[in-house]
Order: sequence, then structure tokens, then C-alpha cells
Amino acid sequence: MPYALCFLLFMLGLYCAVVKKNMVKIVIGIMVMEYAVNLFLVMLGYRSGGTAPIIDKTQFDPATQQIAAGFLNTSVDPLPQALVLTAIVISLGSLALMISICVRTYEKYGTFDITQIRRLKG
Amino acid sequence: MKGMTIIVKTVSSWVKVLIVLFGIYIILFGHLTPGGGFAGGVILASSYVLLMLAFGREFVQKDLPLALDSKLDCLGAFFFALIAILGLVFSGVFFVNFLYQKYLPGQPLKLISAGTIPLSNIAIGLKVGASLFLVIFLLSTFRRDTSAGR
Amino acid sequence: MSIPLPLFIAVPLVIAFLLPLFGKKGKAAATVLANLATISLLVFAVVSIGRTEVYEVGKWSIPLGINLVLDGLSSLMLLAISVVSAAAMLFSARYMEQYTAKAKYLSLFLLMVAGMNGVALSGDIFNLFVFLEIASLASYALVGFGCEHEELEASFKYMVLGTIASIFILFAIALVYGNTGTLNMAYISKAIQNSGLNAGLKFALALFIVGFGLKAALVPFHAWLPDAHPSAPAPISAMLSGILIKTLGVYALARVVFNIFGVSVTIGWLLIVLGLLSMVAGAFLAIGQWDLKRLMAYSSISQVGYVILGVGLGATLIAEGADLAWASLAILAGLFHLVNHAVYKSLLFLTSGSVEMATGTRQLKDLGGLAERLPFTRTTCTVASASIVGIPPFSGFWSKLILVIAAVQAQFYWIAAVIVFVSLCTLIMYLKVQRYVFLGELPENLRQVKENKGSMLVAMVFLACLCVLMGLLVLVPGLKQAILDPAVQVLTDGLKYSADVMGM
Amino acid sequence: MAISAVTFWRLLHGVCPEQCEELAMTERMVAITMAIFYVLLLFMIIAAITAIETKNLLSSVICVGAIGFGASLMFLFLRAPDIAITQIVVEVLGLIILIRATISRDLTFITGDKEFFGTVISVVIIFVIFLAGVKVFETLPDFGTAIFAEVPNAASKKYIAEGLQKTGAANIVSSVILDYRAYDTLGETTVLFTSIVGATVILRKKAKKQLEDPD
Repeated sequence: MPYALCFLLFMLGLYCAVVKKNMVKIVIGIMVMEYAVNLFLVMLGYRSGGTAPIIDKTQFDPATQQIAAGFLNTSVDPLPQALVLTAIVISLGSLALMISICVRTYEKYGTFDITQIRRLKG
Repeated sequence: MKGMTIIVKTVSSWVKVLIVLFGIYIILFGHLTPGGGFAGGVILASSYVLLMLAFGREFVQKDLPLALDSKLDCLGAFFFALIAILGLVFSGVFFVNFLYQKYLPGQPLKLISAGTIPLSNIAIGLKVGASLFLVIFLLSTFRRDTSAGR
Repeated sequence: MSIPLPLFIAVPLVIAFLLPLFGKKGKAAATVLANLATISLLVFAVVSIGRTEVYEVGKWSIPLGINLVLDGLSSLMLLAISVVSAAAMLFSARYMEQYTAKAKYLSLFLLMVAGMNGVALSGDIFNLFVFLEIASLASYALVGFGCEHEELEASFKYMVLGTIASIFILFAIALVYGNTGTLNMAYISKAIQNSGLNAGLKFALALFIVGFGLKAALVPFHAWLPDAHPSAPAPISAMLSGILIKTLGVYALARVVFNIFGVSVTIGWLLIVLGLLSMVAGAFLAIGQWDLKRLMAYSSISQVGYVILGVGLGATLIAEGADLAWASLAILAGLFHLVNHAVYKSLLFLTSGSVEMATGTRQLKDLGGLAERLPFTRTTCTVASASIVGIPPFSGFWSKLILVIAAVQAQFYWIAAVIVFVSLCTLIMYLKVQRYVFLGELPENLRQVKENKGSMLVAMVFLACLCVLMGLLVLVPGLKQAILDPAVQVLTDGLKYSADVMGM
Repeated sequence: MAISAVTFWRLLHGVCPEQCEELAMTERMVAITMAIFYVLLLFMIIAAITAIETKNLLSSVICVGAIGFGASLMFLFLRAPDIAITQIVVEVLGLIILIRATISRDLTFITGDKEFFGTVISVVIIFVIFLAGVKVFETLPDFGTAIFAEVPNAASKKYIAEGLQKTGAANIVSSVILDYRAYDTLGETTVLFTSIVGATVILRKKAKKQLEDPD
């Protein structure tokens, strides 16, 4: 069920990116889609009642170099978290580039409305 | 735009130091606590963004010239790639954590541990901080130039 | 001597990181350095022909770490990427003098090359996504490089569709991870073989096809290409049409469909239909264009259709359990056409850049009679046109011939008919180009036009020679066995990929 | 009530010391967490709808910020403090970038009528894909049972068990992104570098110069 809600968020973003005629709104739609995918990835690695995948002093025994069994059995999946960190940075990068293009286009055309930005045919 | 009132200026010049310190802390302890090079770098960038908002753009230009900023951006990325290539040089495989495995194992849960991971964090922090500040600065200056032109 | 595989990515990356440090004064040095990078990549790619290797980055055995896989298909792609990028880089040395910020341009160019090399070599699905994003972001910026009205508009359109495609791909990767618990392509493939395709994986496959189809500009998803490719500077158009859509679209799609999910009759027919649609629609739309580069861009859609058709035909034949020889013939035709198209379409775009630089326009109606004024451009353009149309003995002829033979042998006579028909349309297109650009009356304002010299000529002649010689790739058995056959083998082996990678 | 307050405090801290382990496994705690997830998800969906439909661009951007902070809280409860921190700081900068782009433009309000027919068709298509997609999630493991726990020899199991020993980093996420999958992170840094170079290129003042200019 949480997956489905997350997918709903994704589809809302897709709707916004496809239907809206304003450049900033399109960017917003893309951002919403990115949030949804990131959330979905992290949700995949969640365990009910889990702990964060960070070992602190209480879970590590320096003498025996052993990690507490409780950590091994409850830690959530670190791999999707690493992926999401990468994905967040990528989305920030594409946001920066996209906004630059928007701002420059605004300077040229004086509008954010893509129905009026139409010099290219087809 | 000459910046905001004296109150904002005074407060932000104090807060800026704290933010920079916090950013450095997040970067340096990235391998032990939540955070890391990326988050820390963004925090560093936001300290300068705060200065820019409070004092105006010229002030920040004096503190951190744009040319220097873009050089830092390139160098940060270059250092990170260099860490990868040093792995190739020292251990024969790309991206080996050669420091941890060969030269400097360190103590678990201590600041100096994990070999190249803290170094990578520093390189990424440098790169991210410089580049994000650069893009925000460019976006805001660009707007002013065009509005002045009209 | 064997080149460590990460150098394919590390060399362009490091040089790209350093290039923006060169200011205005170091422009010449930056150009030389960037050219050295692409030429060394070409050398690496040639040296690596025939090598198969799995490289575990950071000494982490898979699936813990990321692996780079060099097999026949990857080395074919690397070869195509480095040939086109070396020529385009050489061409831009002089062509890009008309723009500012050349060092940044060179940096973005190399980043794009690094991204494509990363995609071609990656053995990890998420890593493939990351490098795909590098190449895509660099191309968005390069399309808008001129900062004119049309360029920004095209760049925004391209960027929106491209980003949506990337998000689809990321979502599909998440679904695959949720179903199989791994990201390594070989391990995913093995997990799918063990468990079969469930609804989640089918949905992921559909998302992959839409995502990569958007990147490859197959026909229902082609809206961005005719705007984006003409808007870019000519060498970048050559890179985009020549190789980017093939690496990010066709190669990645083939890898995912053949080696990870496994072919089925449905997927094969889907690819055939997409290919045929692209071929026919692209050709029809191209004939009506009056902008030189726009015409070539539509023709790219049509030509990518051939590649997808060949690959899809192969997939269908494999899935139906037909004779493997025919399937390999179809795939051979597709891949050979991919390489051919990379060479002649980039040459065509370079010649269009040469015409545009000499005359300042690319509207067919404003041009004419340039045959005497631009002799080298004219010759190279004719060679490339002859190749794309498929006149023997130029390269395009052989790949189309093989494709027709494969279609006839598989008893899809109507597909063979469509291929021949689209070739005729292509002939009309390029006759139109010849007629309006090089023949006819020279307009008054173009009397003073001079041929471009230096690096631009070298790049065009280099590619034109390749166009003539490419036929040897299938005619000389040794070359075919060394370059094309291993690539075909990778696709026909299909799911054996996972065993191959884990075994190495 | 008291229990939930304690739970909440512990949730906020992400890590759970041993003494709360038995508490953590109680169904009550799981139920509370699930309730929090639903509230946050609904909050994000409402914010998304507002962001999409409001006419004022600035409010729209601020609603996006609300989604981002909702996502950040969600990450915190999903035990991903690294991502939560990154999400918050990225959100702040992203908002600054977005607001810079939109604020004090001539046109902050969207005018013009919508194409009713096209909108309806898109809504229907997207709804159908949504219904198809919902079926798909039944093939995933149930929420709360991570996939890596079910797959034999999953890489993540080894990361958790051996990460500290093999890489020396106590933060397993850090050890994954900077050691096991450092190559991805190189790619990520490159993406950021590419986009910044691209942005400087797009925002430069003069793009073309006359060829006759003697450099």
C-alpha cells in the first residue's frame, strides 16, 4: 500500500510534466517524479522496526572486533540508500541545468509559457 | 542590491562561521556519522549563499572570486578522480581503497580510519560546495544583468 | 599490451576536469589536449579489439562491487564511439572558433564521450544509469550551446523528455532491485532465469523500453530529435545523431532485452514494429524538410529504425526457435548498419556544418551551385549520401543487403519490401540535398564562398575514406571475425551472458 | 501517549540502543510507524496536487518545498539519516534555485485557458497506467520486509556484516558509496560537474563571436 501511494505521487509528477504548459511547472513535475522514485527505492530497503545502517559504539566490541547480532538482524538495507544519495545529486544537477535553460529562455522569449515559445515547427 | 539591514548582516556574519564549521564537521565525520561529503559540501555552499543574500553579491565576490570558485570546482572533481587513479597506481586496480588496505588501516570508529573514504569525502565536499555556490551565484547575477539591460 | 579498462573512462574524465582551468590564453593548448584524449581513446579501442574481460572496480568481487565488462558488443561500441568522437573533435578544433567558451565546450564534449564509454562498458545496471545521465546532461548543455532562441527551446524540450526517460529507467531499476535484490546485470539475469518474469519485471521491462526508446528517438517517442539535433553545433549534431542515440538507446536496449530479460516473440515483434514505424515515418517526414540539418535529423530516425529492425528480427527469430544462422544474420545486419550509420551520418552532419560555416545558412532554398566553390565538401557529402542510400560498393549497401537477405530468408517478404521502399525514399532525400546544395545556380550572395581548410577537411576526408572502406568489414573474413562476429555472438547467446560474466 | 512520545524521540534519533529493542519489536511501535508513513505520504500527495494545480508559481514552488521536507521526514523514519540530511540541504538549495528563477518575474501567475479535452485524455491514460502499476507492486515483497533479507547471498547482507571490517567505515552507507560502489560516486560527481559546466555555458553572456575577429 505505501508503494501504491508512492506510485501515485510518481504519476502526479508525470501528469504535471506532460500536461502543464508552463516551464516552471514542468520542472516541478519532474522534481515530484524524482522524489517519488527516491522514496520508492528507500522503501524497498526498509524493515519494520529496523535501525539505521550506522554502527555506533554500543554495537561494536573493539576487543573482539565483533558487531552486535542485533544490528545485523535489524539494520535496513544500505544499498538503496547509497543509490538514492547518488540519485538525489543527479536530480539536483539536472535541476540546476534545467533552471538555467528556463531562465535563459525567459530572457529570450519573455515568457515561461511553452505554447508561446514555438519557433521550431513540428 | 546592497544587501539587507545591519541586524541581518551582523547575525549572518556570525552564523556563517558556525555553518562553515558544521559543514566541515559533517564532511570530516562522514564515515562515522550520517552525512558525508555531499551534504557537507551543500552546507558549505549555503553559508556563502547566506552571505550573498545578506551583504549583496559584490561583497561575496571579494571574499570568493568567481574564477577561484570555478577552479575549486574543477580541482575537487580532479582530486576525487585522482584518488581513484592512485588506487590503480598503488594497488593495480581502479578505485582500490589502497590506504586502508595497505598503508593506514586506522582504528574502527576513530576519525582517522577507513583509508581513502575521508579523503574522498573532502574532495567531494570541496567540489560540491564550490559548484553549487557557483550555480546559484550565476543564476542570481544573470537575472540582474538582464533586468538592468531592459 | 592490455589497457586497464577504467582508462576508457578515466582519461576523458580527468582531461575534462582540467580543461576549464585553461583560460582564454590556453585555448590552443586545451584543443590539442582534448584531441589527444580522443585520439588516445581511438588507439585504446583499436588495441582492445578481440579482448574479453571482466574488470572488478576496487577489487570487490561482484555482486559486492561494480564490474566493467568488455565483450564483443562493448568493443564494437567503443570503436564506433571513438571513431566518431575523434573525427568530430578534430572538426570542432576549427569549427568551434566561432563560439565563445571553447574550453568548456571541449570539456563537455569529453564528458559526453566518457559517459558513453561508461555506458558501453558497464556491467552494473545502476552504474549504466549514472553514466547515461552524464552523457545526457552533457548533450543537453551542448544542444543549447549557441544560446539562440531555437537552440534553447530545443534544448529544453530535449531535456524534459530526456529527464523523464531517465526517471523511467531509474524507476525500472528500482523495480528490478525490488524483485531480484541485486543490481549486477549478470546476477539479475540469473535471478530472472531462476524465477521467470513476473508482473513486476514485465512492467520494469516496459519502462526500460519506453525509457531507452525515448533516448533512441524511436517513432512514437521521437518528438525531441528533429529539434535537438539540428540546433546543436555541427560536430555535436554529428555526435548526437552518429553515436549518442545508439549508445544510450539502441545499445542499452539491446543489452537489457537480450542479455538481462531474455528475448520473447512479443518483444521481438514490438521492436520490429517500432523499427518499421521509425523507418517509414522518418523517411516521409525527411523528404518534406527544407532545412539541411533538419532533413538529416529526420533521416537519422529512419536509419535507427533499420538498426532496431535488424535487432528485433533477430530477437523474433531466436525466440521462435528458428535457425540461429538467420537470426545472427539479421543481428549482424543491424549492428553493421549501426556502425555504418555512425560513420556516414556524422560525416553528413560535418559536411552540413562545413556548408553552414562557409555560407552562413542551411536553408536548402537559399543554397545552390556550391559544387565548384566547395569541392571537398561536395565530394565527401556525395560519398556519404551514396553510402546512406545504399549504392554499391559504399558501406550502406552491404548492411542493407544483408538485412534484406535476412528478411527474405526468414520469409518476411513484406519487411524486405519496406526496406527497399525506404531506401528509395532515402535516395529521393539525398538527391534533393545534392540538387539544392551543390548543383543548380549559384546565388549572387554566395559567389565569395571559400572552402574550409585545416582540421575540418582532415576530419571529413577521414570519415569519407572509412565510408568507402567499411564494406571490407563484411567482405574480408578476418575483419568480420575480429570485429562484428563477437558482437553478434553476444546478442545471439542471450542469457548465457550471466554465466559468461560470472565465469570470467 | 507516553510510550508514543518516547518512541517518537527514539525514532528521531534513528539509532536504537539495546534497551529499547524489545520495545521496538512490539506491534504497537510498528503500527505507529506505519501510521506516520501514511500521514506523511498523504501530506506529500496533497502538497503535490496543490503544487500542480495552483496558479501562483511562487506558491507552487513552496509546495514543492513542502514535498521535499515531507520526503526528508519520511527518510528519517525509514532509517535513512544520511539521505534525510542530504535531502534537507538539497531541498533548501533547490528551493533557492527555483525561487531565483521564478520570483519577481513579470509573470508569476499562470494565465490562459486549458485545453480541456487534452487534459482529460492525459488524466485517463495516467490513471490507467496507475491501475496497471498498482498490480505490479504485489510482486514486490511486502512493505517492511526488505528484499535483501529474502535473497540468499544478497550483497547488502555482506555490506552490513563485513562493511566495517573491510572498509573501516562505521557508516555503512558511506562505505558503500565511497568504497564498494565508489565508481558510481565518481559518476555522480561527474554528473554534478557536467551540469555546472553546462549551466555556466548556458548562462554565459555572449555565445557567438564574429569569425573575422582577430581573437
